[in-house]
Amino acid sequence: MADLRVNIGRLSLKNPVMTASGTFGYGVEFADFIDLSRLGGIIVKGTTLKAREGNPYPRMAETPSGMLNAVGLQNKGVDYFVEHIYPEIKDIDTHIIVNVSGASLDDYAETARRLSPLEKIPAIELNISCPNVKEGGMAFGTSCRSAASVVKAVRAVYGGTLIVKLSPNVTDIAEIARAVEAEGADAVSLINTLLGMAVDAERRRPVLFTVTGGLSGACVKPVALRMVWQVFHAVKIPIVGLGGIMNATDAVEFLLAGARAVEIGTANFIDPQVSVKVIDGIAAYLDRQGCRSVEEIIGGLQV
Amino acid sequence: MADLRVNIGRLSLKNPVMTASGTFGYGVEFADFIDLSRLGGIIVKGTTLKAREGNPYPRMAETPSGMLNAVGLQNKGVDYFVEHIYPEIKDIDTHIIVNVSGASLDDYAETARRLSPLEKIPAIELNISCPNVKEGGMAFGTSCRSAASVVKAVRAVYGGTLIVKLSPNVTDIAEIARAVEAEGADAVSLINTLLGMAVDAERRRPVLFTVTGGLSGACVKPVALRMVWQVFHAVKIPIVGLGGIMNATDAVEFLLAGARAVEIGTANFIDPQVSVKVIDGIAAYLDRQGCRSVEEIIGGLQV
Amino acid sequence: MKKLISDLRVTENVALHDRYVLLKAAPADGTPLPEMLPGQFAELRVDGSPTTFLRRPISINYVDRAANEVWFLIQLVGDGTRQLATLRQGDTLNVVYPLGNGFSLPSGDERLLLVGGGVGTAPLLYLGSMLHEKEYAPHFLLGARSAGDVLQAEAFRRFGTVDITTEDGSAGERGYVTQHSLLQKEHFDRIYTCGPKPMMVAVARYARANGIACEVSLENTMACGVGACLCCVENTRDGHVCVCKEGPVFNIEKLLWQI
Amino acid sequence: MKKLISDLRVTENVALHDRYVLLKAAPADGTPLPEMLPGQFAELRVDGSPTTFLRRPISINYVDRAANEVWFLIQLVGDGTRQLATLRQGDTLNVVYPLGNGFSLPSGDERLLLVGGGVGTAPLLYLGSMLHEKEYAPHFLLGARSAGDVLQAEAFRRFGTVDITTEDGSAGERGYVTQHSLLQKEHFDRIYTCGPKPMMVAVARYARANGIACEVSLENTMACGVGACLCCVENTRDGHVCVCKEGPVFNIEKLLWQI
Repeated sequence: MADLRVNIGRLSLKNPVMTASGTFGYGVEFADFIDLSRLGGIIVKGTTLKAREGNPYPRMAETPSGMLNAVGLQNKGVDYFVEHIYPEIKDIDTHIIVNVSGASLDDYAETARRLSPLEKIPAIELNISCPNVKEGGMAFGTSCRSAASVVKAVRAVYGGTLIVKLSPNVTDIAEIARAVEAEGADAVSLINTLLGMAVDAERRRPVLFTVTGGLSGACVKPVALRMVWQVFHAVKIPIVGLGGIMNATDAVEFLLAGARAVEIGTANFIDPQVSVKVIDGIAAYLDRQGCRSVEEIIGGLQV
Repeated sequence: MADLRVNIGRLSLKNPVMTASGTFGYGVEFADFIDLSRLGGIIVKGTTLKAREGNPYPRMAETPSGMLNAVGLQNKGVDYFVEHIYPEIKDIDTHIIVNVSGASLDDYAETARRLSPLEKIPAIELNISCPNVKEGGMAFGTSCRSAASVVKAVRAVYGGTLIVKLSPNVTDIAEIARAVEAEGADAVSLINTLLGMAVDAERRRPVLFTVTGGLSGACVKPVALRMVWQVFHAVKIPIVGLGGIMNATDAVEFLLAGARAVEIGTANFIDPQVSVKVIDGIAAYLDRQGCRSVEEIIGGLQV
Repeated sequence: MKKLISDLRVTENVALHDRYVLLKAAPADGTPLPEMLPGQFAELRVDGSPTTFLRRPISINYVDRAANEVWFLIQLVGDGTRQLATLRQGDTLNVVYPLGNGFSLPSGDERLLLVGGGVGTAPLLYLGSMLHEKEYAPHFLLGARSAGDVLQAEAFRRFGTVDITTEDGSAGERGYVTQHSLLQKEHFDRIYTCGPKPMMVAVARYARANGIACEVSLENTMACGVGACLCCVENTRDGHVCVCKEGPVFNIEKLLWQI
Repeated sequence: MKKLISDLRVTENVALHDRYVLLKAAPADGTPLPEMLPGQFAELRVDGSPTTFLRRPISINYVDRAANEVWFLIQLVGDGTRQLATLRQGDTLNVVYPLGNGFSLPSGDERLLLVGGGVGTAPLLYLGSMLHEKEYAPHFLLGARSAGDVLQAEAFRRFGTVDITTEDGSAGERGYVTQHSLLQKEHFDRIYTCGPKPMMVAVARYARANGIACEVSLENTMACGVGACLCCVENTRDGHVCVCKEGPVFNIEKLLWQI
């Protein structure tokens, strides 16, 4: 069987399949369905310096081949995570990565600083692209200058592997990727959700309390693949690809387009076992294609 | 029955439903399926100053709830249109609007100038957002300055109703809309296709010859609705909404979000009669809601 | 309680009037059904509906241990539920279950009132059967728009006394459940309710006014069903909590309803 | 020729081996089928496949005027065609048809060779029946990977002589159609061909080398089917033209193939 190991900076994953922040809780929610230790990594829920109640209900709308969400970074804050959640998950035999959001540079930096001592958290994913809160970071993620400033502030206090999650709601995602690479990001992950909206025609109202929300699911895959391809030709740091991956074939498409690892997000809602099926499916694909290692197909698109 | 008439600048439509450029040919291709005179308007194929062969095959890929296309503005040029196509379609009893693309400001202006004498072409749709050709206009549509410059150049030589079709592949579509409004655009239409990509995993190749293409269909509706909503709060000129409209309910959602008219695009491929079904469905909706005129619901979203 | 994802085989599809179907299903591999508590629900995968992307949360209507069957009572509201309604005997139904928390069972000698509205009566059948098993004599009060919307009345009668109200008076007393004469005549120690929110609010108000313990089962648009996506929140004394994980059953004292 | 969009009712679904189905369908409202030319195709709407968005272009395999039935021979390649293969008698099949241009029929006394490969033999059955009706004696040369892929051989024999080649020799002569001994022994005045592109190129090369008139029926990924979207282009002496509208049948002299 092919070698599935990949490295994201100094972080070596047993396979390229991780679960995406906000779609897999803290992992334990899925422990009844799969062996969590099979995963390449688990990226836990968006965490902020202070606790957040998130947005009022309704927070979700189903769309063609996808869904909109407007959760708004509900979480109990980094200190609660460190004291109460970390002890519960630290012994899961895979990499636990924390997704970090903030309303200011100091928020980001201080949250990252408080996570850095945690031995079993080898990396954080910097969310500069949450579309669902005014101060949710998307503002940071839509200009090179602000994106660079967040990475610079966090890099100064955080020594672990720093993955920066990019927003697709931009004119040129490649230039944002170059900007965060220049400030010392170890990797970029993309795409976060596309900003969308749903309307209830009969009631003449928005479906979501916040009117707009983040679009995810199979429908966004073509946009995500394109952006991974663009960023692959713009930066040297590893790319973690996500956006509408529903099965192993989708995951392979991202690897071929240049992603070194992938995140499974919305698909977890439809099949709580999809992540391990994707791992097995990638292995089967590599064997079928006569590849000895997943490395052989990363960025291997023939054009 | 409710009054369906709407005005786009000085152009008055018998109803708010038009067919989108590149999805309805020159109208005649659909004459066997519907009574073309029932349409609010027909926006014909992208036309350029000189003939274009377009991109090599393959030009199309099916995606979840949508499709990618990379036609690349294949057309016989504006002079051929004026001499050979216009005479064939000028007597269709609805507004014929020509979608205009170009590689330079002069291209746009000269093409518009040659269309302006045509009595039965009361408006043009300026395509500054085609993602499928290097000089296809998307470059023009992704910065305020260049978008404004195209509109200024065309406005100087074109006296008819000028609709500017905006690209969704931008960080802030509202600022682009404001820029073209400032240069005298009579209306904006949005969204053009989202730039996407499809990969053939087994063959390890892109599906499209051009690698990337324009994403359309039901999958893009949430993004399109959001952008219409944003632009509605940014400009005073009318908005023509499009992007994933598959039925009358979808069309009503765009009207509620602020569109004064809509374009039916990719849906024509699946149901060649969908455009008239949308007209009938909007009328039925208005009656059901007790509205005397479609005007009552335009921008009528209750938030 | 361990959650499962498993393929069930539809054993029967019973059309109830024109807007509801009762799906009966058993594990395809013949294994015994897992333990399930009244009030818990399942996430049903919808196959073959191009406009449906997510699973549909459906409460557990009844568990027939003898037949190893679980029942789902489904109201046809959108494309997803309409697609589920097309399932026929022998078709596969993939479910994730059991999810959420059930109703808390009474202790000692309590008089129990189960109030359901519309399709919200679904979880009360399973609850009633459980209470009946424990030798309680539950009193069911079923509200509906009209006679055609009163569901499974016969099944309820097997487990206790049934009273009915309809808005148009076509069955039982005319009016809303909270207007039923029963509430004047009899006293109850505990109320379980599920149905449209306005109905549950009225029931909760009655319960609080009369110092009666009351649990409500909430419905909400859900994605994951396991507390991961945080989409289906209800605002409570503990802040926003997931209806799918902390609920769907809540004691009214936990909620922030104006009652 | 006027195009229609109409609901057909499936009258029969015949499984041909494991990778093909033959769908027979008639207008649901009983109206007579429209005029259709051999080589034309239909766009079939695919219902109930979440991963399928567009219609599927399927060539007209045969028209049974007596039964008012049109036949579609479908190879199961993806989710769309697999979904079509699940249609059963009585199911609705929505089609847009007839689309494109047919083969040009011979004039006078011509010896006709119809060469098909795999599922590409489909339009040749209808063409053969038409030629047979006009009292020609068409010669069919059917190529396939192996015996299991030789489709409708019996039906072809009703309209003319049938020769077969298979790559593995499990039926007829071993090899490719262009290697069949028939081509050494007999002379033809006109060739019609449909199948995998490499096969059609070889046939076209043979035709040109021997000065034989030849038409090929191209297959291409299509969206609209009526020449509106410009997705299914073939590069020709007239530049890019839509296979759906200017084709699918082309005279080889129109094409830019290296033959």
